[in-house]
Amino acid sequence: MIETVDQSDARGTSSQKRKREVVYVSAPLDLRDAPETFHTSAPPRLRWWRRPLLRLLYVPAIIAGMGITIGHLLKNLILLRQPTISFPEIKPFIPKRFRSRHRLMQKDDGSVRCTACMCCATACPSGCIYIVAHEVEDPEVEKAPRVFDIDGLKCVYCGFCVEACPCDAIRMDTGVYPEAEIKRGNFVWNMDKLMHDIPDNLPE
Amino acid sequence: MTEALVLILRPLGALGFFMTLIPIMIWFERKGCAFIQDRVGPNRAFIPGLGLRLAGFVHNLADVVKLVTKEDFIPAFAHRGLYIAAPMLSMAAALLTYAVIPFADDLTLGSVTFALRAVDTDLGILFIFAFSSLAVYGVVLAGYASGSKYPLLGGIRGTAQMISYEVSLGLSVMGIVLIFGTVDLNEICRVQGQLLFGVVPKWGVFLQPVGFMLYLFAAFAETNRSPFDMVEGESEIVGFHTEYSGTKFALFFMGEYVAMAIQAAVIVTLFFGGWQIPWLPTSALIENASQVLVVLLGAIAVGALGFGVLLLRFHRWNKVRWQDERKREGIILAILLGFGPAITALLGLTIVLSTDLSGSVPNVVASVAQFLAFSVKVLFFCWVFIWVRWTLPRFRYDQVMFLGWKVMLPLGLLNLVVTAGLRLLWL
Amino acid sequence: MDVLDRPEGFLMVAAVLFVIGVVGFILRRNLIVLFMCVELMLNAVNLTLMAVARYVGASMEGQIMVFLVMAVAAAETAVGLAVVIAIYRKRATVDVDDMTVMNG
Amino acid sequence: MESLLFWFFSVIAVVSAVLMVCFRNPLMGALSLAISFLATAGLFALMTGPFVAIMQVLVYAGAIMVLVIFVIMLLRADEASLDRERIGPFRFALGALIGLPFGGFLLVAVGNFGGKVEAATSALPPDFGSMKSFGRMLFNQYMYPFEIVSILLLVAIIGVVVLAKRDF
Repeated sequence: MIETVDQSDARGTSSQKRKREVVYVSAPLDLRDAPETFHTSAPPRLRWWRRPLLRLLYVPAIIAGMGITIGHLLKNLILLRQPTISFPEIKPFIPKRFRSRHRLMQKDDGSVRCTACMCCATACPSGCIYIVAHEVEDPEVEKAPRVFDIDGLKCVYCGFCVEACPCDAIRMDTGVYPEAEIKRGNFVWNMDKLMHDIPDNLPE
Repeated sequence: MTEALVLILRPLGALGFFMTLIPIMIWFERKGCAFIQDRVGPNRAFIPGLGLRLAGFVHNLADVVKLVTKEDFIPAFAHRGLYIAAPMLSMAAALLTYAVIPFADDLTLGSVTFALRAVDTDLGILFIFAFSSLAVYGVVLAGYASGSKYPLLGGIRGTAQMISYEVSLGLSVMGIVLIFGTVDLNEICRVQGQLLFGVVPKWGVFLQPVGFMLYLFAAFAETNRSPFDMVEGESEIVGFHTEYSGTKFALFFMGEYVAMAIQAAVIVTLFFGGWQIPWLPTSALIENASQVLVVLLGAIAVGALGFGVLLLRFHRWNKVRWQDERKREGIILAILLGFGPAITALLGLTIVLSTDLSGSVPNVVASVAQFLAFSVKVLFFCWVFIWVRWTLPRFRYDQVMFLGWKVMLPLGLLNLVVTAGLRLLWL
Repeated sequence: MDVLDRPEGFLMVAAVLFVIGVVGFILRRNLIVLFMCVELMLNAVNLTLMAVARYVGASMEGQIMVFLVMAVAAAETAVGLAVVIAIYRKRATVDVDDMTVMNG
Repeated sequence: MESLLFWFFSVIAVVSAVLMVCFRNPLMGALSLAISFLATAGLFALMTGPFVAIMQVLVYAGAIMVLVIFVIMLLRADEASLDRERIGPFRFALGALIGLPFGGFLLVAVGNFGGKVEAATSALPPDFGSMKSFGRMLFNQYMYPFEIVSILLLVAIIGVVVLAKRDF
């Protein structure tokens, strides 16, 4: 475990190779066997006369770095090549399959297409969908949601609810992503908001 | 009467110059660092009603409102009196030093000649050193009075740094003093109007390159700017003003910026000819006043035109619609600050070309030209302070001390000895 | 008569400062405060030197003496404070009453 | 106007010197001493010694007092000795016993000064106290004292380094 190493000078090529005896201990298994003082494998320090003077002063490196920064500044100031966009005024491009805020689909008569089967709430990994069902008169379906809340702060936008829905009642294609609110309660979207507070011209 | 007016106006003018530099530098800092980092920077704060944003300049106002209306909090264990006095001391020490910096050559109006600086004294650099050395009190007292051990350590650290670099600061200037044979800043500026080998202006930076580098680094350390901003180092090391908030913190902040502006002015005065326009001494400026005025107005016209075009390009690039108030503001600003001044300058140009200047007007023109040259240089060095901050990483504390005592002090001594030897050989 | 035409005003201020320094030196026990009292006395002497040279001899030798005294005071402070730090390291106190090693 | 300045500076100098003795907290004492030094710098300037005044600010207020405060903060000695240091009646009596006669003697001596010595007021050369004449005098007539002081400073530097490095 204890080995004695001849450590030559850091530059190796110098004619005077000073031999120092350094005791290296990689991992003392038994501390009783370890010597009282031991060196960890720190890199050998260059003596000050061996260090390049210019590097000691840092000046060329500083000037090079300042060139880089002023280059960025001039590029941005004159050529206007900033990747940043002014967000609220300019919206970023949102791809078609981006999973954005949910919407609930409607039937032709305007009532909600959801049948309160609870598939989405079951599939939801974060438990953000809260449904209360009630019976409806419609002969086609047994029941419909009376309350359909999604907590936007819990939602992880995984899209499992969309996959799970058997009747294509919930979709995540609005292109809306939640903006800032001043109350947490405002992030709980109710059925009305999910059905009607959506952009126009979305696919049916 | 005139004397009294001059006596009041000179300090006020100088004070106004350096106080105006504060918001400009803060704006430089914000917008400059944003552009260096490929960001847009602040552009949200606006004046309600007017909708003016001024490309982030209004953020200064917003900051002032925020800092002034904040709770004036004093920690429970703080030493009340010192806690309140420390930021004032910091600001006062920074503000005392502007007094001896000349803005232009002596101006002759009729039969009266007066120096264009706040206090007409020949103490020069010594005055600046004496009062900037008092700035340490602000740091040390803030650290002590906060009644908390981390600011105390920060204060000790900052004090040690400032004391250490004051030595290098003084040493690096001694070479300049040796060469020019005076400590009066106005005299130093005047000597720098001569030519070296008939080609290069006799600026301090050409005569004392090593001294200039040392002074620059020491000035960074002295004003606690990056890369020597251990005193602040908000992210990894606790500084002396951790316990400060509100107006008191604002005073520290402004004190730092004033100190920076004054250091920039001192660098310009010592090493870059001060108010000297290269190759144009004051007498030549006065003799050719009308040409100077033409060139000045032309430069203003071209600069304003470029500025206006830049503003318009910015707003086109921003892709904002006409209904957006920012678009309107951009166009209004481009007209007000860009095309308007350009046209006015061109009109003035035609007037100047058709008339002869007489009386003391040429002297005033020369002074204005020199003042503009001085301002441009000072603004550039203010920018250098910011530029370096957003380029270099912060030094570790032991590296700061190493650099101060083991690199800069010996280099400064060597520079002094070599300068003295060369001076002996030449004379 | 104007105060500034005669040296007495300055000399009295110097005397008062010197006495304050002496009294403080006797009264206080904190080593650092003792140092400051010595500095105060040096300062009073500086004032005297300046005043007498300026008003009696009309010479600048007083100013030169003051300059040299300042340099000496700086050296004295540096050494003195180093001694204070050394004592504090050794004994963890700067109270002169605790320094009784020489009592035997 | 200028004699008003004289009173202003001397009152500040004396009062802050008294405060320096009276403050139990050495840091406050050091601060008031710094103020006293600044006021003394004003007095120097009134005696047509602008260079000395500036050096007073630079050396005393800017370097020496900062060093003292630095050491005070480094040692945190204020808290250690604050509760112990009380000026007892015996010490107070001793101070008064020495201070009062001494001060009285000095003041009487200074008061008699005017009767004994003629003040040369009017004949000051125009460049009295200016940097140029000061430097010329210092580096011609007083070259050797200057050099000796520089050697003293060197000795002080070495001594301080030795004192600080050595472990007692």
